Amino acid sequence: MHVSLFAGMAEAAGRRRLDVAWQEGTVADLRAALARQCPAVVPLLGRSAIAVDGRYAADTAAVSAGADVAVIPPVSGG
Amino acid sequence: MHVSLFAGMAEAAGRRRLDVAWQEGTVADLRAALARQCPAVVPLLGRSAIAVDGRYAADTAAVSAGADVAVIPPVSGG
Amino acid sequence: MTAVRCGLVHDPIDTAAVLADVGRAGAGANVLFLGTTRGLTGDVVTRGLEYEAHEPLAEARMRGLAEEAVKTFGLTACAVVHRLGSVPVGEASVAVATSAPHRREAFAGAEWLMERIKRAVPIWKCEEAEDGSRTWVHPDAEPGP
Amino acid sequence: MTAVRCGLVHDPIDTAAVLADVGRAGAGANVLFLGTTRGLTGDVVTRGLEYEAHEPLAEARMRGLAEEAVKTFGLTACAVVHRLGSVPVGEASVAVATSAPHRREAFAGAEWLMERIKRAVPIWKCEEAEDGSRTWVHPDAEPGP
Repeated sequence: MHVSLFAGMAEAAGRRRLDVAWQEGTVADLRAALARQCPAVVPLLGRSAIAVDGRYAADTAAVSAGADVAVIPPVSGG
Repeated sequence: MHVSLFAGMAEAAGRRRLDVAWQEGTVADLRAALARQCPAVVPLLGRSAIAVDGRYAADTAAVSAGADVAVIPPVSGG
Repeated sequence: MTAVRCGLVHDPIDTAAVLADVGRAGAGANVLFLGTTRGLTGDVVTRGLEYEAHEPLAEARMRGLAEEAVKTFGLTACAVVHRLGSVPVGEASVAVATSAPHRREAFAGAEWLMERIKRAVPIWKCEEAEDGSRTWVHPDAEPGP
Repeated sequence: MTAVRCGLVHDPIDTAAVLADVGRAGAGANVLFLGTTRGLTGDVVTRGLEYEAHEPLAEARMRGLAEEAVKTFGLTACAVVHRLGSVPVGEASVAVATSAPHRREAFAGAEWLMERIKRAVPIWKCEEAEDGSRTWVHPDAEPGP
């Protein structure tokens, strides 16, 4: 599964996309998988929301293998 | 002395300027003189300020014969 | 550059110029307010508005209010332009622009200025109704000095 | 005409068009807010800003907020444009325009929208300092859904 990264998350990971081996699980499981795969993102990941298929998702929400997932760190537009 | 009228005051008087015979007196005296000379302005005059030489003047202020006087009815700009 | 620009005009207001007037490198927030002639107020049709002013007094009051707004709200810059004569529906009779380092001050300054301009600057509006009748507007509140 | 126009752009914002977008015969009050890149914050020099977004989510959030503003403040119309990519000093990164029959609603709606856009739309700013160093800005507050 592809996970899109932005701004300081992309900078921390050194890339704009992480490819995560994924069958199924919750958003919380996905956070754990991202942290294992790329420890550099951990500090900011803890302060980030997760968007699944274009909507913010709670940690208890299910994430299917084909989902479109993005990590949304604290915003600073305007 | 010339007294400038604007907006609804000018409309009530049918002119944009009243010429008032004037030697000296206060703003209150001037209001009385305007009311005598042009009774049609009385209702709005009571709700108007008087500007003398480009500044709002209290009813007790003196008005010299050469002063530049204007009647300032309630405003509605913007 | 001076912090305050004020003026009365007899032609359409160049609103982009009013906004550009307040642009500064240190000001990240810029607010432009335009008061435009409403063609409809509820169901009532207005054909147009006409404005007149005691011009020297109005300019002095506008400048005084703009300077007070700069001081009170910590504005970086501020500009006020009022149009006189006939103002067709949809066109601006007044433009107020403010700039400040942050948005709260820019918004608060612009809103305060509009409030004061409507109450304390010797400018008068004449409404032309659908049937062609014309009425000068003199609200009940006293014109405070 | 629809009451709401939202968009992300990668070039300079046409601020006059954003303002024109909200002009309506029934709206006597028009407010335009521009957030511009500050070259100076106190004594600190900024060379420029760069913005990026989760574009589909950002557009959806901007539209949702604009529709909420129209409903909450009784706006006649509302437009929001955010620029992405590099935004040089003095240029606008964001433009919000509102119109309403009267000014209070237009001001309140624009201010509320800017507040919400800064907190709830997935757009991020990178500051380039005088020495060329670049820093993505991620405030401590959580990004609320």
